Amino acid sequence: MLLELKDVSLAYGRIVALHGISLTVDEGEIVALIGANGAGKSTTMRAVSGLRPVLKGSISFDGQDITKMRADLRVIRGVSQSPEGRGIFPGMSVRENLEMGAYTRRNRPEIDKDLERVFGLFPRLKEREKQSGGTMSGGEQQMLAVGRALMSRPKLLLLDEPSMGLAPMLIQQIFDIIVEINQQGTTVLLVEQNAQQALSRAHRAYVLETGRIVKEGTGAELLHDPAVKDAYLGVA
Amino acid sequence: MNFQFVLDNLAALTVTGLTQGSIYALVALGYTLVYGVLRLINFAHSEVFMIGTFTTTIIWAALGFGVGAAAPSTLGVLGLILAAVLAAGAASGATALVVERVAYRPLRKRNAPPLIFLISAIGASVALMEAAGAITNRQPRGMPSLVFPKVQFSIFGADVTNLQLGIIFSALLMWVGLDTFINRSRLGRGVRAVAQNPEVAALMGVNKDRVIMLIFILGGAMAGAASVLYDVKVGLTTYSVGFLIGIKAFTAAVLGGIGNLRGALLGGLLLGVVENYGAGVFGNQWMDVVAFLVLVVVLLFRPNGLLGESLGRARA
Amino acid sequence: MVGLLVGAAACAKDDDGGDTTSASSCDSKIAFFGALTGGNAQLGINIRDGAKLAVDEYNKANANCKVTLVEKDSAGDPAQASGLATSVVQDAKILGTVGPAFSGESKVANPILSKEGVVIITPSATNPALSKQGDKTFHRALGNDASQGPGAALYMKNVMKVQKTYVIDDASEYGKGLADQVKTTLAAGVIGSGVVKEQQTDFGTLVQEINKSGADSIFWGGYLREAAPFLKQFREAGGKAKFVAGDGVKDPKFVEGAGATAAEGAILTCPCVPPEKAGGTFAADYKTATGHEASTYSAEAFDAANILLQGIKAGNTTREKLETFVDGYTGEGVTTKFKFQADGDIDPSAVAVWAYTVKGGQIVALERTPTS
Amino acid sequence: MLEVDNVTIRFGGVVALDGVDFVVREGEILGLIGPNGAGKTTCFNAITGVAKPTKGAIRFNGESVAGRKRYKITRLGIARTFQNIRLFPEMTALENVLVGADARHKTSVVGALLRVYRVPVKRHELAEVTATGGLARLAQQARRTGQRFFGLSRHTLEERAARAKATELLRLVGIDVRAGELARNLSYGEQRRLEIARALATEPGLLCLDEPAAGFNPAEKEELLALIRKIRDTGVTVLLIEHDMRLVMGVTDRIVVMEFGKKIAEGTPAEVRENPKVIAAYLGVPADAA
Amino acid sequence: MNALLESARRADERRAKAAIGIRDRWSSLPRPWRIAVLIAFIALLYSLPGLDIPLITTPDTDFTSVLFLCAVYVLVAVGLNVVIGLAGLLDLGYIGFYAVGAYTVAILGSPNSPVVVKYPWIVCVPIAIAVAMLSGVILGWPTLRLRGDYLAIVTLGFGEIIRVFALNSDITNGNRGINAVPTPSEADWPSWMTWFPTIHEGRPVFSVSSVIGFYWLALTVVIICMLGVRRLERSRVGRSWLAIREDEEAAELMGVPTFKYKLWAFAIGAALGGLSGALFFSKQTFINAQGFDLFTSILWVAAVVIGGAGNQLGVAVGAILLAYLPERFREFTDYRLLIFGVALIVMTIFRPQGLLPSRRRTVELEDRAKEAPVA
Repeated sequence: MLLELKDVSLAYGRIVALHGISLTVDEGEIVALIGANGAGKSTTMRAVSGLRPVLKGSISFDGQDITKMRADLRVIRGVSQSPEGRGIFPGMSVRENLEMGAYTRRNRPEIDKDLERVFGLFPRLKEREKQSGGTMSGGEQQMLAVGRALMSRPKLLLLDEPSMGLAPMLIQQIFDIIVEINQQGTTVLLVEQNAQQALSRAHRAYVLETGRIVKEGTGAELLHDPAVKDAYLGVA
Repeated sequence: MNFQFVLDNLAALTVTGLTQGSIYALVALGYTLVYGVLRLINFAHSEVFMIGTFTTTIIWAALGFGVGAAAPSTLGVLGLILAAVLAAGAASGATALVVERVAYRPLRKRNAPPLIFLISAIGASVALMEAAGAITNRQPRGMPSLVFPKVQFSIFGADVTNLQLGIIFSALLMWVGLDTFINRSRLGRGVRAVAQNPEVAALMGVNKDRVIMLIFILGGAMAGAASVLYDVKVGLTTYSVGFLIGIKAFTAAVLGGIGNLRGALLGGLLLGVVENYGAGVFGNQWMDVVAFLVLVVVLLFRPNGLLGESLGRARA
Repeated sequence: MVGLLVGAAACAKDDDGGDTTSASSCDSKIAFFGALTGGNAQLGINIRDGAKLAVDEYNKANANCKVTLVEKDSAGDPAQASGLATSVVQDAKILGTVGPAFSGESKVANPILSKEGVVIITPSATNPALSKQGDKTFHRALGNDASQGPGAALYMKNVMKVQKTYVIDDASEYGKGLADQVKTTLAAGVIGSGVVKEQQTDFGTLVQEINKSGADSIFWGGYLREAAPFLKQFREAGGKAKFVAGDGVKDPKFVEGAGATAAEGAILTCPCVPPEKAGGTFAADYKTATGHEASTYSAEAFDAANILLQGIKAGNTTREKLETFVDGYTGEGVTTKFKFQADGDIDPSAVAVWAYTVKGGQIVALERTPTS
Repeated sequence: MLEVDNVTIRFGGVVALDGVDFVVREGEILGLIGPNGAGKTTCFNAITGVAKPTKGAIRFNGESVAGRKRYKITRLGIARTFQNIRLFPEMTALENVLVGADARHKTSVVGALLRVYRVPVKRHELAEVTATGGLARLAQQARRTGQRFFGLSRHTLEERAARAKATELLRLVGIDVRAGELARNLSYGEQRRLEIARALATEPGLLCLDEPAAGFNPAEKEELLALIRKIRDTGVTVLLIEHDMRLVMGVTDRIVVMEFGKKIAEGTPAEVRENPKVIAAYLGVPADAA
Repeated sequence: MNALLESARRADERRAKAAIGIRDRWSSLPRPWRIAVLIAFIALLYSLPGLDIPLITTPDTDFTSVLFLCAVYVLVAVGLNVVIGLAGLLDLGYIGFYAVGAYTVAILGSPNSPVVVKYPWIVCVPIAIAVAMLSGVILGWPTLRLRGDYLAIVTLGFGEIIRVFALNSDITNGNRGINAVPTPSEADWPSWMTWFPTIHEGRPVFSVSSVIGFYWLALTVVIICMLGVRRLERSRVGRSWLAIREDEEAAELMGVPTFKYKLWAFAIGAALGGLSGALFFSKQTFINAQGFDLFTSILWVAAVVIGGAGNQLGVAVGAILLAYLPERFREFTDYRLLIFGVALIVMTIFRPQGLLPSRRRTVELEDRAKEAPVA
């Protein structure tokens, strides 16, 4: 088991956003978290990457308890997140953004190799290497965010809404790349609003509602679950 | 009002202004770095500068060049200045770091609101200044005459001395060094990342605490270097020397666009020149008024300063 | 309820506030009023020690009827001065003050002291306006700035024989007043003038201008904080003109700040008498009593205290009587021959302006400046 | 009632809204849907004056919104809630609503300080404005006979009326028992409701709700549904951004669908549900269709 | 070390909670009781000069003068609290308004000012308040659009400009200053209180040597102003200020004319600052540019925040400490600012909410501390 959350609760101020979430991600999996806006998907991600202190419960990664570990140290352990809203550094060029992804690494040849790998996955980024991150279109920024997260050579890649704001063509593309990354050996935990896409690509998925996990199963099971259809498609 | 005087001496006033402005610019870098990353006016930075001015006198005295000592050879002078830059840079950097540790870090740990940081900063500033005042008995301290201004060349009728050249050149050199470090090195990239988006920077593996330590040390070292230039130029320091220069340097940082290294340089030089013109027109005693009025006017038309905010972001 | 408490308050004050005739002659006090702390403490300490010496000597001679010296530390801050003055007033045993030491605090404290008849003899506040405030108990044991200016100018003209003087002031009342008087006295000898600002540190432009003007001398109306860096920068830039300044610069810190080389030969005037030139055994006594050399204003403070003490000795143990005594006082002190005018200023003939110079890093007295 | 006329908004190089066109009719509930990042919230921002349209016009009851100060737009009669709750956390629930109610008040700063400007109170109003007991009741009795002469200060009158109104609104959204609690201490759901009450206190003609049901469980969503209907029934037109399809389909009269800053469809819920473009955009193309 | 700090902090938090408990009990008292206690407390304040309480009375300097200074500083703090505590605008140059008020009285009333017209004190003071208020509007109009930190530096500049102006302008007599600043005369004293001067040894109430009249005057003004500010606080005005402080954009979208209210806060703060300056220098009778330095201004801000910004009682306590402690412990004069600086740091670490915090801030700070990122 690569990642395990046990009974994790988390609050913003006095508002409890997660009520005891427990989930696991195995090595080599793509696991999706789906649910409505405000259900706690992104909050779960923030708990895993360490951006938010948890109130209760524990998180272990790769056999180690990381509940109280600082976010930057988790990156060194192999957790890398492409945050919600992409979080591109607007004042840095595309290349600098990618270099930021490799901030914790020192081995120059390896980094250069990974740069080539990312440019291979996203040829668009190669074209825009010198452009500043803030001036890129939404789709390009999304590619950059994913590429940047890959630059740290993560064991676990956290993707928060990778399809947000993308045209259907691009959504296809980005999910293809996610699968490709996964096949190259990176475990993926995915938060997605586009339930259809997410469930059809994921090995397993959890459904969140108001800070609780209400359902879990394989992607295919959930994709055909009438309750899920009802919640997401508005059709019973 | 004496516009004729300014027109007649425009070049001379510009050169003296640039000299003064170079020192402002170096001190402004410290404000800008800290503000860029922490959104915090480090009020105690003026005292970091003050510590540098005293360190310089101490190191010179320790090397046998107390007040009134005859200046050594040119090479010796350069050596003394270099030693002072190293010592003052280290002392100021260390002071800045102590301020960060004692006055700011505990508050950051508690996620205190900005106003509280400001009060703590004021406290640190007062404490440092008064401690220096108590130690020096509130008396000014002089230093040896090291550089004797000699006119090197004239430009548009302004005599430029070796002292002025040296100060402007050293300041530019320091600035280029810092700018290169921030924009080209890995650590510098980390600083910019934290400034632009601290959360995402953490997701990239940047240790925010270490970045904060780094910027306090860098800003402090710049103030230390500035304090040596100040000492060479003015030859006298007191415990309260930082207050006015600090306010001017902060004004310069805001003028150029706080959080912006290029802005600090531009703001510092511009402030130095403009207040010299203003002093020429209205009289010396109105110099500070001119400086502040320029700030207000600039902010009214460019609310984010001349070059805009944000560390390392080269946008208009 | 409020009224009742107030009544009590008023009664409490009665004990020491009202009439003073009943006070016996042997528990009189005089007060020192000035800075013992803060940035200007050194002058205040000089004055306090001078006054203390006088009181100690008096008490030794009159062991059966001692006078107490009360110390009121104003830190030189006018805002603190009013409360202190009020507390002086309320202690009916305090008949007179040595001080207030500085002009700023004097402007606040003198009206309060004077209104209740406390005799003021300042050994150091030289602002000419102080004697024009209408404070009837005010006396000044030395010349004011108005007497210093002509003294300095005459010294420049007649002794130093300078031809072309550049006059600089700092726009302060003290500095500008001094500079204006020098300008008036030197008249055509002034070839240029400039203004510096408080805490100015860079005098590049000014230095260039003076050097261009070909001045053979500079008169500085201002304080040492600006004078020291100015002179340093001026000498470093190769300026040769002689430097003359008033008592605002006469301090060892000026020499330290400017550097002994730069300061060498600078002429500093002061309406104060060099302690070592003071009459009698003052300088030696002071050294014995305090362990260090007498310095600026110590001798004046000694004289001021002595005038008050002589009055008390003569049985003038109320404020009114002491005031009458001091007003009519004529006598020789260690600094000069005292006689006060109606406005409290010392008689012009008694004003002693001295010229000092910097020699080998020390400020040494030269001579009394000419009076015409 | 509200016309959004060919509105385009650009931020730097990014086009957030691209020629959006729609109208909100008096008395209806209009749904605004689309995937995240489609420009719905930007649309709200344009309507309430937070974002300035690069091109196009927005008119409310025939009056152009452009160039008006934000608070004046509110006073025209447009109120909103926020996607990320933006209450005044250190103020009590009641105070939050009072801030909204103040939009309709006329007491000046001097008036609030001196409280001398007297407004004659009519007999039937007295009962309403002097809800507090004790001294006020005595004063009320004294005034019964001579209210024309004494009256109440405008401050007092408005303050009491506002309190009455605020309490009523809190009751409407169902959190009146929490009136004295600081907003930050309310639960998530209560905060969402408080935002609605605060917006209603400004007496809007048009209420813009930005994802009011985010984070709600089904039961809470049901209650919200009822609340929105109730609000509409009091005569307030509602513009609603929502993700929960069931909620949208259940409560709205018409729906506008957006994607990439463009309007891609408009119609009744039934029409929209059948629209293939909407299905593709909003529900996502099934992987196997590619 | 850390454990020690932690335990000290916890003990302090308990004390803070106890203080809040007292306040709760206080607000649950019946209204007549509260009024009675308040009146007794105010009577105590009025009679302080005569009580000569040991330990509290200042040994070296006149106690009534110190009380007067305290009252003036409280007035300053009340005004500054409107700007900082209520509206959330950081004003570092508040002393500028203080100076404007003081100089207006001096210039219009002193026989030694360069202006020819002479008005009695009672006329000068309202003019001084109006002029200070106007200066607040003039400063605020262009600058209140600026962001918080920029506002701080611009106000700092304003304070310095006023000082330099006072130092160099002819109308202020430059650094020479103006003496004989008018004081309230016996003629201003209501005739029905003629019994009053007789109890004070025949000295006029407002004479340089009898400070008690000034103290009572200042105290009365303070009480009136505090009540006035309280009225504003508890009206739509105070609510709007609070809303602006919390979330300016949301406030504006809820119909609050934010700029107008910020300007009002500035103007009211300026008026109170001007009034306190006028009061202080009426007693001082001499005014020059000394005493208007930025340093004092910054200390005032510190006192307000340390006392507990937003809570009138808190800021009053902060101001009193700032005025009283240096006078009481004169033996530490040389080190008092050093001690003050260290105290500021310690306070911000242990009591960021201030000595007497407003309840809102206490909760806010607790929650913020909980939300601090993982160490």
